[in-house]
Amino acid sequence: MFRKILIANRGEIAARIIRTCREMDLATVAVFSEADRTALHVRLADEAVAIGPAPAAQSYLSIERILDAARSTGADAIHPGYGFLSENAAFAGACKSAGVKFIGPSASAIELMGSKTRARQLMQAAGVPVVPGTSEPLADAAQAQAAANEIGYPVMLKAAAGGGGKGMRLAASAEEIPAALERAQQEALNAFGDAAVYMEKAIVGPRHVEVQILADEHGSVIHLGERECSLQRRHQKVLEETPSPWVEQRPEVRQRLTAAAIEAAQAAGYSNAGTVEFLMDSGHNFYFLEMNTRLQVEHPVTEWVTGLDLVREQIRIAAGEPLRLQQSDIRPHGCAMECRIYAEDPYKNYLPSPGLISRLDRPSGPYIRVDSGAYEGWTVPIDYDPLIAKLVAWAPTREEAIARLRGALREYHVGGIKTTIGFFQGVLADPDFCSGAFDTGYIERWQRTRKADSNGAAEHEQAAVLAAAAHFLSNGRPKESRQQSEASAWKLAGRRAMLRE
Amino acid sequence: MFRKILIANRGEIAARIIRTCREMDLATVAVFSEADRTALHVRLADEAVAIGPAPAAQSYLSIERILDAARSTGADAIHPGYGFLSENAAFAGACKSAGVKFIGPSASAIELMGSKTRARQLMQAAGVPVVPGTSEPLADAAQAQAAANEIGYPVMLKAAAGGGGKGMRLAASAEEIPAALERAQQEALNAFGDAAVYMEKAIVGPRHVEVQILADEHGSVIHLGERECSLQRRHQKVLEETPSPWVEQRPEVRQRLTAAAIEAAQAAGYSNAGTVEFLMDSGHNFYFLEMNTRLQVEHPVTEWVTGLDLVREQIRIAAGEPLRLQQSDIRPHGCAMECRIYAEDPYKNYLPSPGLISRLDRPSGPYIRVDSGAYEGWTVPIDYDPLIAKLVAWAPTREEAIARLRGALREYHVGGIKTTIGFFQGVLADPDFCSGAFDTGYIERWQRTRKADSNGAAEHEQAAVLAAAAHFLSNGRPKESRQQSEASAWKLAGRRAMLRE
Amino acid sequence: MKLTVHVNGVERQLDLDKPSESGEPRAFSLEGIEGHADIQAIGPGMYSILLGARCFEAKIEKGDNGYSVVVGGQRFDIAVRDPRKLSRGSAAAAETGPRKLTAPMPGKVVRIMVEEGQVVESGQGLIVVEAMKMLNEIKSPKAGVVKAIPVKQGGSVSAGQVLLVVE
Amino acid sequence: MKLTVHVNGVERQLDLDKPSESGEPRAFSLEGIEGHADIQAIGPGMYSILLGARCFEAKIEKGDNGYSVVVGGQRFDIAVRDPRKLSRGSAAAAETGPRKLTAPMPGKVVRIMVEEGQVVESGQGLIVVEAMKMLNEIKSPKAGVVKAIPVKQGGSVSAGQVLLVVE
Repeated sequence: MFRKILIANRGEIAARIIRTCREMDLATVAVFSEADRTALHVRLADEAVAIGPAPAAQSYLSIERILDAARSTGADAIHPGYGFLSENAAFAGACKSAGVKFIGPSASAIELMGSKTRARQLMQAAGVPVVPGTSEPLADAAQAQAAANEIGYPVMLKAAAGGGGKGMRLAASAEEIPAALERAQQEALNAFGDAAVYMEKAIVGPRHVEVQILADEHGSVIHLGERECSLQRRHQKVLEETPSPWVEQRPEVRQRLTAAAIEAAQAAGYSNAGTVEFLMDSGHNFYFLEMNTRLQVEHPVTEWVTGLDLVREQIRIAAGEPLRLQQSDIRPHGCAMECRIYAEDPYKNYLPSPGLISRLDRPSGPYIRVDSGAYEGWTVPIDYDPLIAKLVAWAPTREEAIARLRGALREYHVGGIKTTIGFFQGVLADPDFCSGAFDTGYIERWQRTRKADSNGAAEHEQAAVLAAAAHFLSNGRPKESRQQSEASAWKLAGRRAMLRE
Repeated sequence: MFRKILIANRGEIAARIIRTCREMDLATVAVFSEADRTALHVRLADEAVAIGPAPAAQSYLSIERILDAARSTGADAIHPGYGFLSENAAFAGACKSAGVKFIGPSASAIELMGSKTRARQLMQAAGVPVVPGTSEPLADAAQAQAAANEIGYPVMLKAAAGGGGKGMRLAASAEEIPAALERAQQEALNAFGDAAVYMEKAIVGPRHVEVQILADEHGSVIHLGERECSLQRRHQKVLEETPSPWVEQRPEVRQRLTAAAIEAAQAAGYSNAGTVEFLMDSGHNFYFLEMNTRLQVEHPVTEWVTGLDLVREQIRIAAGEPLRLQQSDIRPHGCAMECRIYAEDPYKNYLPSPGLISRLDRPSGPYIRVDSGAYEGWTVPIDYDPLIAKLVAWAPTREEAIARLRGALREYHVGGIKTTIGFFQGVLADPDFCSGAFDTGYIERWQRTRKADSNGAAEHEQAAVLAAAAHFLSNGRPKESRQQSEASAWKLAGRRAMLRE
Repeated sequence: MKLTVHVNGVERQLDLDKPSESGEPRAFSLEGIEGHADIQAIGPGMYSILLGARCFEAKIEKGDNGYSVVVGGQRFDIAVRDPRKLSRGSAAAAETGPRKLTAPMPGKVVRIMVEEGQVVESGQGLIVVEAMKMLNEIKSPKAGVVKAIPVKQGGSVSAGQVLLVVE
Repeated sequence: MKLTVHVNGVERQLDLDKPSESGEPRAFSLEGIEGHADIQAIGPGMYSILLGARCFEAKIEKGDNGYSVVVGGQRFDIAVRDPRKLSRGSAAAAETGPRKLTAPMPGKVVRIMVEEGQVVESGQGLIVVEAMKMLNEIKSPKAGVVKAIPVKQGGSVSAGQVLLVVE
């Protein structure tokens, strides 16, 4: 087993990985950019090393600086989390050369799956169904239009190096191709340092279902069931659950789906934790979408129904241990559901809302879990992804899990910035969502057609008016709420003290 | 099913019950004393009714006021929580007369079990082993000394109406009897409004093991396994876990223990959730101690290994539904452990530490649960029990559960008051505790013999000195920490604003 | 205490008693509806309100034009004014004439798609600001001419900073 | 900046640089040990400290006689003094002479077991205060005579309030 693990990431996932390392009695090293000196993952780690300025390209994406940090602290393994360098084959290779274990699959498996086009070819060869599309990156708009004509509109443009919805654009006609391609390429370049974009046929009304797999370095592969991730906004998952209410009704589909995931992993010579993503159409036909060669944001829902700690399993596998579990040991129980809480304003078209968290009350209680990189008094930086927390609930049934999440959202309060907490309160009260009848287009439709919740609206308005009036009368400053003035008073005091010295 | 439930309690348990009601779509009514207007349970409820001044005897123990509150709000059921009126047969009877369902056993079952002496007689008749002792309350010190001579020292004096360690005193010799009796009677009177005290032989080196049972109103009884509650201070449980590491090694003991618990419940004509407490000696012989005819503080550990929501089960049973589960459906998995976080100063002999919570950072993450009635900015009142939160962790093994709790305690921060968080960090690092070799005397011994944790002490001291110096330099006020001055500034602003009006 | 309150743009007249020394519920009259409210501060900008037995909780933050108040998962934009005090030439400024487009959040200007003096249509994309890895296109609120672009491509902007003026 | 620090009663000499504008780690010298510390405030009384790569977190509260500082689950009583400023006749007052016994926490006086003028022994129970349903007996710190009992049975007391004077 390792002695000291460097976590090449930030935010909630870095905090979450540190928690498991601590439980395994492994020392931890955090790395941080100039924007993150006081971030939670730094607070939780045993050691921390500065790796450069705020822009990720100069810090969290710098292979050299991260390996320097590992060397200077004597870390013998690196956990890459998700995003950043987690699916960078060059990084995995550089770790190996530096004699530091990369906690994830081999560089060659990452490279294979990291190129979406090569992965498609591999899956086709292995008999795993894929969505029709181009196997090579698109050179320009003209070539893209030609390819789209062949495949048939609508088409989806996707970053070849990508994942997580970044660098994805839909084009419904030839006219839309040039703008969509430019945007996709620019986002792909910004997010992954690689502008290559390819094309796939857009499946109409698709569901996004994925399978979690675990593979050791001795050839054993098991799956941990599927996750339903169809609730997406701007091609970004916002809510995930397991089991999929859509697959749950069809045991024979689950059988074929999970078997395909294991075939995919085996074809790639895969080891460690990974996720095989599929699109599923209304006839329950599924198509390989991509394989994420790292821990997934939504791994907690799988953890809860299986009782596993996936980070612990990842570390054990990377240390060369064989899988402790056989497929027959995996007997998921109940339903787990996760809401991704973003620092975005749902009342203003989901504009990012970075800034000072002036107050934080997190829900807890029976079967509620919050994974977060935020704390009260911390300033959410503008430089990174706006995911500030994941709220997860478990229950014996989907209906009860939804009710639990609703209650937890009611108790969740983040002051100072805007978040998507209110958005989820709306979604989880929607009958279509509750019945499980949704696809990846659900949220956009729901946003257009939703009515304001008029339940108790008059009473709520009355209470809101009275509170606002009392607040106005008690501090006489309508333009600044008390908490903000307090926070600034505190900052001011700090600055004054520094000047005084 | 009911429509509206009144929760005749306060603190974490009232908040916890409200959460389940909310999930079941049942309206909730909180009751509150003058000390609790801004308590969390009031904030969470749909409705709230003031029931009198701070002293419990005039509010939370007032049957009349609570039934008035139920009538005025139209509540059709009352959940009593634990403590207060939860084991008061007169209250259960008064609810029945008022046509409001009491969520718990019948008044007669409460009465039977509520008198520890009558319960002992019943258990003896049913063949459940009991600790030798008096069957009647003790009249005076002379009678007590006579009884003790017969039983043999050491003896334990116990409140007949009691529970939870209040009104309990050990006497090792005849000389100690008068003082111990007086104290026990006074505490019994204060806590339960009944000074009656009886006597039992004190088992040397005992373990406290209890069995959770569920019984419906149609005669079915099942058990949900045992809980180990031997970690006690001043006869008050401070840490509970399931399974018991002591019973876990002896499946045949568990078999007999759980069978005895079911016999006890059946003998009492018991319905709803209940707990049968046993003392176990070093030879695994167990003795009936008492039956708690209500939800137990430590019920979350049983919930976590069974996947149940015990409050939901209680409500269903009270609504007349038959048990949904058979004994064979109960298959506990893994280990769950709970730390009771008290507002007490472990560095000052556990003196109560009520006051303003100036800062609250609660742990979360994989398999961590916090049930709490506290929030940042709330003032823990001096009038009630100092339990402010329960921290629970689950893991596949006891060893991992301990490691999880340790990590969570590290992330738990309550500012402004003192708590027992640091105490648990010490206990969970102790080899005897980790090996499961402890009895109810463990904590007192551990306190006497523990060495200061010297792990990294020099580094910690250096960091502490630097932080204190930086703090001193940044605000120049050694006598008042910044948070307290802020909090008072806030209060002051509020007061000033009120005067200004 | 008489107050003028705008709730999501609708004007309401409110009369709310001062807090009493003894903490009794405060009498109020809102658009003719009378009642008593027990309003307790439970934190900065956080209030617990009892209307009879009914419990509510309000969280108040500074909003664009007054307060943003959340009760029961619903958000209300509320402006409170003391009618005895001089109104400070409030709220809705002239919607005609030059329009300043401001940055909706802190970020980086990744692209300026127009030039000063250029004629633009309503809804036309003018400038792209990036924050938290999302590109946000700022569109023209009306047809007109770009009068000024006080920011540079690649520069950082803070929330509320003027990006562009369209007349 | 030279400071005198008492840690759990032991005096230490500390020299700590001012915070720099650029946020560089601050040089320090503690009892001859030199180093650099990056000390960042992360909340009221909460500090994140980097000593080289080693991370520490300190939580500071007002203590009985200075600060109560928790680092890594250990609590330290720390008093900091600027030696250039006049010492205010600090810390340990005369242990002889009259001793005031104060309430260790807010609560209610449920029983007074002695009278004014009564001779008491060291360790003898004098008064019982109840808080949170726990009875706490206050014992005499020394042999002597009860000089004053400024509280009444049944009365409420706040933390630090004088309950009894023994001389």
